[in-house]
Amino acid sequence: MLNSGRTYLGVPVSRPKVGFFDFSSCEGCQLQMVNNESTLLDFLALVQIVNFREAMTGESDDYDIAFVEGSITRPDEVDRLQAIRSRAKVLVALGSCACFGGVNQLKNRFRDLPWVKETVYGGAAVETDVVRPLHDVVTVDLMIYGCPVRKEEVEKVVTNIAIGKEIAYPKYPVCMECKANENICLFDLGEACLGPVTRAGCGAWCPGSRAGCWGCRGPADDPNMEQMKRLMQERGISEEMILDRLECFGGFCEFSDALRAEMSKENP
Amino acid sequence: MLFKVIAKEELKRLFELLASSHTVVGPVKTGRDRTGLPLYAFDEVERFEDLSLDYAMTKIPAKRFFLPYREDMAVFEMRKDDWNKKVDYNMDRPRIFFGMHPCDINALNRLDKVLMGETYPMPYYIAKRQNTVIIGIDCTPRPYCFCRSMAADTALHGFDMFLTDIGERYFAEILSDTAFNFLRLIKTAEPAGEDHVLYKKAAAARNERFVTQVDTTDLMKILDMEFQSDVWKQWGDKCLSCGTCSNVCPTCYCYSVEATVDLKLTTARKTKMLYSCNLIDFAEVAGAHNFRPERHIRLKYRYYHKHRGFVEAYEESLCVGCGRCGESCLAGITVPEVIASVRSTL
Amino acid sequence: MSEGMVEFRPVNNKGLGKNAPSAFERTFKAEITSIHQLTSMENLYRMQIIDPSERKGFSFEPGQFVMLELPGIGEAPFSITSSPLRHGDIELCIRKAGSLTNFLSRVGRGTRVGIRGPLGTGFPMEKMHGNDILLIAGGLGLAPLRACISYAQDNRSRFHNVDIVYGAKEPSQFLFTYQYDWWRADDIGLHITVEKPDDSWKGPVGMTTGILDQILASRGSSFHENTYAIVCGPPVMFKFVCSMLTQKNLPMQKMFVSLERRMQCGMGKCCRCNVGSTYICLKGPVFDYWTVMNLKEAI
Amino acid sequence: MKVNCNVNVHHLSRVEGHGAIGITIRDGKVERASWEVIETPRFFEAILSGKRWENAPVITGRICGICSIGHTLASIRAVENAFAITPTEQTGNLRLLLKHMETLQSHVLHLYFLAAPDFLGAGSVFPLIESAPDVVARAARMKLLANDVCDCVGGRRLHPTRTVVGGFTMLPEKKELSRFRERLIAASADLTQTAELFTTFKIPDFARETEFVSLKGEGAYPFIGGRLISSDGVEKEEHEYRGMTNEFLVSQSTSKWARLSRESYAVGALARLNNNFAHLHPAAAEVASLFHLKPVCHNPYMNNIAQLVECVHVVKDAVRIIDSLLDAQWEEPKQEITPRAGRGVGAVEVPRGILYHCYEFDDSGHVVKADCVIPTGQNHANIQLDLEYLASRYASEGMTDRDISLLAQMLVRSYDPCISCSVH
Ligand SMILES: Cc1cc2nc3c(=O)[nH]c(=O)nc-3n(C[C@H](O)[C@H](O)[C@H](O)COP(=O)(O)OP(=O)(O)OC[C@H]3O[C@@H](n4cnc5c(N)ncnc54)[C@H](O)[C@@H]3O)c2cc1C
Ligand code: SF4
Ligand code: SF4
Ligand code: SF4
Repeated sequence: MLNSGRTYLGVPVSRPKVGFFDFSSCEGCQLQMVNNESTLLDFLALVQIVNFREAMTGESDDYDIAFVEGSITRPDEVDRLQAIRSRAKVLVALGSCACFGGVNQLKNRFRDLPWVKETVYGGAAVETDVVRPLHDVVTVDLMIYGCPVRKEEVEKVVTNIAIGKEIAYPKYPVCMECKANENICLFDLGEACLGPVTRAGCGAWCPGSRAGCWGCRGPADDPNMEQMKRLMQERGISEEMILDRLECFGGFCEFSDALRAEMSKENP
Repeated sequence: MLFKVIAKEELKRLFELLASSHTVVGPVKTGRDRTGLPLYAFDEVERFEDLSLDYAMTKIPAKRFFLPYREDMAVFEMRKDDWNKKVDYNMDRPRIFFGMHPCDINALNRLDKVLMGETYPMPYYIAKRQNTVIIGIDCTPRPYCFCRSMAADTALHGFDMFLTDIGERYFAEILSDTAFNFLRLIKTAEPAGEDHVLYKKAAAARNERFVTQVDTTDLMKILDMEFQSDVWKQWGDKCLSCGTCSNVCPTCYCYSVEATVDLKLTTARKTKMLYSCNLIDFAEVAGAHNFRPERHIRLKYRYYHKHRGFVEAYEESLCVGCGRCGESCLAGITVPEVIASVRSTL
Repeated sequence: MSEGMVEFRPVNNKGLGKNAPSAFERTFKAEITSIHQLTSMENLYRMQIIDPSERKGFSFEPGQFVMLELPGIGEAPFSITSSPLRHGDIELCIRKAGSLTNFLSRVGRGTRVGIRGPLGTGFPMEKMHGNDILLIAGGLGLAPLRACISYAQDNRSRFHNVDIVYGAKEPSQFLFTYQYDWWRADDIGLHITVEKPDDSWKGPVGMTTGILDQILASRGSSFHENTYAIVCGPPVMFKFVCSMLTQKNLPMQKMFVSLERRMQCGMGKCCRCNVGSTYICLKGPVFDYWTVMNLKEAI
Repeated sequence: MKVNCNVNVHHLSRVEGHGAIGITIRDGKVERASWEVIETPRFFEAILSGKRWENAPVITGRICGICSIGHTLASIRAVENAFAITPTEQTGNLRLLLKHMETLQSHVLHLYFLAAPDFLGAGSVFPLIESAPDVVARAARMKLLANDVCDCVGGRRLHPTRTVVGGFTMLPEKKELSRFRERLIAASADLTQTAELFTTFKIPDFARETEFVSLKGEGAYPFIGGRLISSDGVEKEEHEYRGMTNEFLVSQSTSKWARLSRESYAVGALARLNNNFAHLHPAAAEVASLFHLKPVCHNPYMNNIAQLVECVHVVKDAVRIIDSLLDAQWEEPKQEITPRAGRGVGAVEVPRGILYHCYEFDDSGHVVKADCVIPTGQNHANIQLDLEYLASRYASEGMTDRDISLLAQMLVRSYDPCISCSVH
């Protein structure tokens, strides 16, 4: 990685060349980077952007860090991702699509690709595969969770990479941040929330708006899913609603698949 | 102790006088819960009308005005290969707390023991504690309150003035000259015999409303004996390890520290955030060794710290019986039930 | 000030004692004066408190620790491994284990770090005067014991037998090898063992307990009357060692161990190091074995 | 006469999503002029099938990161129409405010970060940070304002959290709204300077007659719901949107195409402006006149200017909305929802043109069938025809391949296409 000429505590600070790449996604996570109005200049001093199709013309195959957004849904995407992997020293999965498949993976639940294609495109020939997160295809070095990602978190990751500090994520769930922000608990309002099992780091974005968490950041370390289900049921929240949230962004697929199977056993 | 009685409209006047020159914090309504009952929180208040002095219980305790959830402990100015550490206790003006219940006052008193004690008193806390004038107010016990069991139902110190509603007037106990000077700003009267009667009546009526009890007899010993009891596992199965109990607890003070560098690389911060012993990495050390890897062990630790260790050190428990943790716990883990379950395994 | 105005009360910042609020975030700035690689994982950092009067005033006991801070990177506890006679010239032996320690392995001489301390309890060396001492270390546990060894060297005449039993996983993991001859020259018995020998290893193989057994066998039956033991290493190790010593009748109050827990403040506030409700940072890290036995979930 | 030309732009940059341009001219004959969309489809319509109504806005908001607010609002409107819910005036105002700010942030992003580099001869906005810092700072300032309002009203600038079927989960603080009012008023200066900057740009002189489709303004410049209109005189109800779009599949694209009275039609700022010029705020109309922009303008490059005009309009209108919100007493943020069987359409003018969401529900409120028609999808055919025309016209004027390539890219960029969105 390029030396920026700067030092931090005497240790040289690198100015990595970074590229932003996108696969099947809404490109919102990249947009969050452009949404950096107030900090964009400092951000650009830390990294050298060599590839960012959404914002610039010109591309380069020489980069240290690849921020990759989106999930993998077509064979050509596999090839492109592998090429990116082979060039990047660090590959960062940016956002829920890249980390878990995101909302795109909801189509996997049908386990019937021809039907899915037929529904949208009629008989036309359209290529599509089962939706996969990046780590299903290549080695991913870092994940930045969220739908969308929080720019503060991306900035922190980039700062840490530049100065060579390790990156750590909260292991605890969203409730911690929610309480610290003094939000009214959604369950007090009679709503559902996945905050107790979802990895924190978003600052309890949704509960802060009195909207329940949908688990876009995936599970916290060792989530108590059994109790989560139990407490939702005790409060009259339907299994379907729990399932809706668990499966929405793909982070909980292990649990949502099990729940779906359980439910279809109950009412086939 | 000095006593005065204050007509209700005079209290409003006092509030307005104080609010004109100070930051005043007090209970306010923030919304309604699913059953239509109001929800309360402490917040800055500018108008007396916004204050809900007859509040039931705030979800979040008063602690955050003394121990903020997040607070910078130090800011470093990074210069070329050198740095300068600046410590600010993050309190630059006095604050008046208008309407704190006895449990919250007692919680501060208990926190004082650790945070303002002999060894390494904590200046961040002291700065806020010393510069907050506390006007206490009596409460109507809720079904889940068990402060009486924890000897925290009345506050004997740790406030400047305490108000009891005796109908038309407030009965005021005055503990500090600050409060005494406040009262010189408004009309007050010496309590008459009738006021004493009314006060005692109010206190008796309040006492009758305590329904939940926790038996603390020999609790220290029992906890030691039941260290390996299976009931902990049962509670542990329910626990979400979400930290809510600690966050809503007026006496939980554990914290974690995070070091960050800003994007410009010119400022670094050491930030403290209130933590919870129920969180998975509370006792995790480098190399991923976790001294308390299981939920029930962490949950148990919270009880041991509060009801055993603290008692050993300070002769009272680190729980004031406000019932908040049980009320907020989504898994329904309440102190009275946990302690009863531990006792009954005898 | 008008009537009814509340006066601001600044926090008393005078005095530097443990009881002054300002002692809480008091950091000494120190400069790293040398870095010495001990193994692939551990470095020895020598640092000096910059301000001369602060440096002079810095005194500690073997077994005590400091919080080492790198602004923006982190802060963590480390046992002081140098001789207590050296005051504000501090040596820390640090293993790469996480965020702070990895960054530390990249800094160079001249780097300025923050030091808070000394903190915690030390080994009661004076109490041991006139006795034999057994120092038993496993792995990185040698770091705090090195301060005891220095103490014993500096006060050699005050102790009878001084023996070190030191075990490492592999021969390449031994710390401070360059000092062994020097220790021996001061009539300190050094008994080292490895779990996994390599081709070049000629010494004993096995756990520290094996060697300890031999030493104890060579001592008379009244060894427990004039011996103190200092044990430092992974929890499993000191559990075995201490129970072995107990079996040989060494009183639990004469065995000292150093406990490791997560720490953020080192000053009895963050609760992270609590065992039961004992703050390891205040009441420890050095405890006698009896106290440890009475701490729930200590080992 | 340009005899041979070969332009191949595989991944068109500074647009949202993946699209490719190809132009081949051999012996003076345009052999190929094509606009290909190679984005991977994500099958949102299938994904929704069987899902409860509550999921629709959350999921479909993720069709597009740039206009997630627009998608969310269209989705909500479709659900509300299906369940026969009429939003309160307060909800309507807050939604429109949110919509305006999305329009502002998206237009500013497009004008400054995506389009302007072409006119200034730069590959991206990054070099401009050094060469024209005040220009970049101005753009950032306007975008920040728009985003801040979105955070405040919608809970989040991207994938809003507070917007739900029935209203909002939470209301902004009036104090904050009045602070934004000040900032919006102050933004006039930035808008004026933006207009001045754009007057210095040379907008290619190019026109091809086409049809423009948008919502029909009835009393106001339209953004959320209402009748549909085309510049060729077609008018329909919102729920008859299929009659407006007539989607069809083509082989060169994973996005569907659309047509109405002619082979293609256009949607977007220029279409809105062409169809609703009379409803523009006077200050916005004034900026339009600065560029001699008046209906019906057939120069697609002028879509940039139409966006600029709309920026002025939404800023002015946002102040009006805030004023009426500040005057009113806050009501409950959200209405109760009772699902029922039925079909609902939500048409919303998002930055790139008219967007339709249509859902059919069963009586328990589960989606039976979903359909989303994206503005860029509707523009694809028009872009294709423009490119063909461009190739045939400019090929004859002795330009280099590079010039043609740039013009073609600028043409496509003028539509501000949102490709991943169109292949949802
Ligand atoms: C009293 C005491 C003395 C110690 N002496 C030494 C020594 O001489 N040499 C040495 O190499 N190590 C020693 N350690 C362990 C050392 O503190 C950890 O290796 C260090 O904290 C790792 O920090 P990190 O930031 O690199 O790791 P991370 O895992 O990134 O840790 C982050 C934070 O967690 C805390 N933490 C993590 N691990 C530990 C741990 N094991 N103990 C306490 N807190 C921890 C720290 O506050 C640290 O800042 C000692 C620990 C204690 C408690
Ligand atoms: S709203 Fe959700 S995240 Fe917040 S405390 Fe309640 S359950 Fe936890
Ligand atoms: S609250 Fe939940 S859904 Fe919302 S951003 Fe955070 S993790 Fe994602
Ligand atoms: S009842 Fe719960 S919240 Fe209240 S003081 Fe006791 S432990 Fe804390």
